[in-house]
Amino acid sequence: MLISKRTFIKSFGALLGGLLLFGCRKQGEKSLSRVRPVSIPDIKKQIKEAMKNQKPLDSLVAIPVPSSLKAFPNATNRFGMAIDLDLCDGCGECVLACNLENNIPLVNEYQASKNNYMHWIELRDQIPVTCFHCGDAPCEKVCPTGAAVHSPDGVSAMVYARCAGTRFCGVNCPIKIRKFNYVDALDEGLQFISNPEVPVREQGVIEKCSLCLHRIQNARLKAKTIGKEFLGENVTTACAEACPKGAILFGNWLDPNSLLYKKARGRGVYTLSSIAPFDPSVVYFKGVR
Amino acid sequence: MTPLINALACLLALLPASFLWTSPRSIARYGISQALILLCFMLFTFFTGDMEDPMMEFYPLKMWAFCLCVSTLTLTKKRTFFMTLAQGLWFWIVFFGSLSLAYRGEPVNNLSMILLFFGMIGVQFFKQNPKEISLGILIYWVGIWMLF
Amino acid sequence: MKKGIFFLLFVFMLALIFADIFFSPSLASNTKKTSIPFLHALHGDSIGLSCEACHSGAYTNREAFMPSKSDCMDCHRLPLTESEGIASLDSALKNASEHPFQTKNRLPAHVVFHHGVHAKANVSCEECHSNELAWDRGTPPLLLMNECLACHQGKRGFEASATDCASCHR
Amino acid sequence: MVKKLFIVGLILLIPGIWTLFQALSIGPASWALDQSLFWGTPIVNFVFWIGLAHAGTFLSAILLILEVRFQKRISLVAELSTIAAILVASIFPLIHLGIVSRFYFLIPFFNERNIFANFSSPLIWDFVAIFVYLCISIFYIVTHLLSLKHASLLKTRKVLAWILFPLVLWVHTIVSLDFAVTTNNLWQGAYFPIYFILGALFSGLALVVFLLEVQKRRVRKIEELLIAASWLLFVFWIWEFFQKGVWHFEVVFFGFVIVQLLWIPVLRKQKAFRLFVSFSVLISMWLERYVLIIPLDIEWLPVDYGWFALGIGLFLSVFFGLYLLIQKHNPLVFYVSAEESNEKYSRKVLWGILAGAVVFALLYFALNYPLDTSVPLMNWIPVLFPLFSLFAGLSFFALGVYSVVPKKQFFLVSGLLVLILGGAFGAFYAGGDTNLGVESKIISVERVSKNNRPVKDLWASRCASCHGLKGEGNRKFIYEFYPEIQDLTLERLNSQGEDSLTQVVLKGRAFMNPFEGRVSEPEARALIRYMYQLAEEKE
Repeated sequence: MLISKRTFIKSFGALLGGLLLFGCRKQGEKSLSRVRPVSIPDIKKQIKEAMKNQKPLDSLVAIPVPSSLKAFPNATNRFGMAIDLDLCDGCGECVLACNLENNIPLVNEYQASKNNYMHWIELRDQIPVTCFHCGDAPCEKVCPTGAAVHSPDGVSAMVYARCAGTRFCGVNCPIKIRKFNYVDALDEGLQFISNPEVPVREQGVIEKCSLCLHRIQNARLKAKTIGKEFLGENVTTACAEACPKGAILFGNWLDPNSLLYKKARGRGVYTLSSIAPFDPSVVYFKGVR
Repeated sequence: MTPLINALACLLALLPASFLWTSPRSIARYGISQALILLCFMLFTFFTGDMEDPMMEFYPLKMWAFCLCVSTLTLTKKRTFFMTLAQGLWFWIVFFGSLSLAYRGEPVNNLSMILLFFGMIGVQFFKQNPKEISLGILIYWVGIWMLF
Repeated sequence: MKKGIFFLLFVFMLALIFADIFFSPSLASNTKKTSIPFLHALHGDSIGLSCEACHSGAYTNREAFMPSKSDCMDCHRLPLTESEGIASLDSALKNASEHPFQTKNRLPAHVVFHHGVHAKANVSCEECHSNELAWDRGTPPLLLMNECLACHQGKRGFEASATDCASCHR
Repeated sequence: MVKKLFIVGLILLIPGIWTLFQALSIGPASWALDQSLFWGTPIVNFVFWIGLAHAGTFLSAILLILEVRFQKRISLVAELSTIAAILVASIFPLIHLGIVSRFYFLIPFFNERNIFANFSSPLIWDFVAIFVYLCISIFYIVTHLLSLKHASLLKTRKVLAWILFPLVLWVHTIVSLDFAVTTNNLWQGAYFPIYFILGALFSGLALVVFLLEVQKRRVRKIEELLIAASWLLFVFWIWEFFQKGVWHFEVVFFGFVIVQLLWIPVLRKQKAFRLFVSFSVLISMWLERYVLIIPLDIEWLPVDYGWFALGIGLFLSVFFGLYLLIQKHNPLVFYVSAEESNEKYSRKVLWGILAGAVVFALLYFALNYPLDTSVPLMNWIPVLFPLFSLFAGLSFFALGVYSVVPKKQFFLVSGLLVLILGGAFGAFYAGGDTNLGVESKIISVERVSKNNRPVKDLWASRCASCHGLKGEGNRKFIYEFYPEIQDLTLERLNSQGEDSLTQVVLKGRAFMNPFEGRVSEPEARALIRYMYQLAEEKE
């Protein structure tokens, strides 16, 4: 035996002791975490803070009006949004509405200091930027577990129960709009559950704009119980509903009766330059074509 | 990259191939000569190719692999083995390079990979090395280089 | 050699079976015990009642709903039979709270299931909830994602339906 | 020296395990990351350590195939370093996961819920390739140790070396693809596979120089290889500059300039200097990965520093722990090699197993590809080759070991392994319990809703159990238990009037219970109108 029993026991004991010591330390920290009730003013405050540190915006480039998806050529729906930049003044009402609709957690002071807000809509140069629901989404391609998937409706969905948190999608998103859930918001008392329809995401998953998927699902189910084909009537997203200027439009790019489809006529359709190759479903309207 | 420059690259790659393994050298010197050859290919690509084209990213590596392939024809010992390895390297560069480019929407040229793969199997059947067969293999490689 | 291979195969099968039993989803019931002795078998087709008579949302709503006390009392205001247990039933009903039947939803928060849509597609309650006798035995339905999926893929005699994640998950 | 380093390893493990504990309990927030930097220092360390794992196989397996003479003297140290480095490397991506317990989602095996891993993602290729690489490296070192006693195992060793040769390059190629397939233009590059392989070999060689110095040995050829690799890598750095305009002086200085000092014979003879060069290379290669993955300046947290303690501590304790264990068993094992043996597999066995492996890989493909045809065919190849290698490697290894080890021992160990494998398969098949999420609601009772429900549905759920779906009365129920039921004729309804009938619904009468609180007033009114409609239909 080259290593004596005594040395072994000594080193092993030191290892165990160190472990226990630091284990206790951690326990102490956990019990100290403050639990405070979150209210709407808190959310408003954090949105204001986030608006102060806006990330820079890529340049806008013109793209054609979105048409049917390459992956689902026979689908009748492709939901999307348009943000009218001629009307939008960057007030941030959409961010608040999104937060309340989707139970988006607040972040703690440390994360806030690093500008790590969880908001699904960000304002960059006063322009709302959210997930563009790319038809050829780079994030979905690299998700190893299949948690990021495209629905035939054109929504780039996240199946949170399937997300293992490899964050490859976040890495591969050209505009880094995907948000990683660094803290357990429920545990730290940072969660305000205002909408029971939307499940609260657990710590360690990537979250992002779902195009108010729950509203789409509910409306579809309602239409189905009546036996009607669902083309996205009577649905709108929370941000579109809340916009005081009516600058955000939700609709179906493939339905000629959809308001979005009609309004796109003659308008200049733009998107961010880094998103342009990926066939976005959410676009900007600016000027006339 | 125009066919003319592609052909020029082919000639450039053939140039060092004949005297790569002639004089006995140390491992370090072999490494340095390989590195310098690769550097030449990179400079050639940089000055003649369109650097915006993603296909240029592994062009000098393909030249290098092609050069190594051709240089194995001058070997006397274990020629088949090194031929397989060199073609394997070429295949490797093309396959994994194309795989990563496919994610950027670049078209994948399957035929060159298939030809290289069959080349790797094919050379197993030419254990002896008469001049005609060497020439045939050389033409096969040049064909892959020029056409695909 | 041959013996050894059979031994390895045997060990493999054994491990497979034990792991399957150990990791299978739990069958534990989520229904709180109530003081009311209730049998589905007595309330079903024999007296011409549909599931909807008590679970008022079963054919139209997202949730099927549990009956409240007043739902029971709609009929049970009168002594309905002369059988022996009726006295204890009456007293249990009298003392019951307004919401005597409480059961925890086994459906996770991130899953959408609409009873009405499935009823509309002519899927009977028994397809998923097994039969009323099983309910009375205390066996709750074992609704797993692969069961949903098998049906949606068209393997259970119904027309194939949506199988993309976003139609049922949020 | 060996013992000292083992103890150093154990001591470093104390802060290392603290780091691990912090990282697992706090999650990814415990190291430097933000909402635009999603991959941080654990991935840097992963790429670094998996690179170090390559030299072992390179110096042992590849040089065995190339029949290089100095291979025999250093092969065991090299193989041991591979095992230890893979173990260290595999820890980092696991910790890095947001939800560590869901790591098994990355295994490309259908689970009970019919979900399958996404084959377009290089992480799946990564998982498979590294797992197979670890397995075959273990087979390889076990055959090495056994071959000292049983020379007949040398043929197994040679076959395993042939399998490892492409596999080891495969692993780092796949790691490079993790970056090359992204939309980040600093990570894009079709030259990445070769670039990463060279980097991995370079750092691995430097590690072996250090490990040999510990044994007070020196292999000059490795120093030459180090110089050769430094030049090749230098050329790649120039190419990267051409491509992206990125140039990292510190990486080039530590990784190229300092290595060139090995040309000077006076310096080269110094042990301290050789160690200095080896560490300089390791630092350079770590920095290379760091500047690639984290291009911006970020503020490090304690856990970022802790990874060093964890990585180095675990490597030293595993490597030297195994070293001491092997040395205790056979003190000369690191200096001797097996006798020569010219035994070869019969063609039948060789081609049989290889054909079996091909069939295994193709079967896997044929069974799984039809279930998700959206993934391009090309993306399957990175997984199929490791699966082929796993089957072939396992078969050759089992065959070789079976022939030399006592039968009882063989079946005991393989029985244990099969038990674990079967357990894992069974667990996947069963699927585990459903994750109910934070809130699992209590199923509610229907209340009066603000929206008026469709009257037909309301009638069916609230009235039909007594009055019948068409107002004809539920005979089975009513005529058996209730004394009478009013016939809903048009004449009778007209005599009551809509208002009073609505009040009957809400307040109840005779045998009818009040529905107030369950049915709203407009709904009740609608029900009455529906009743009229039914009565009209009847007449």
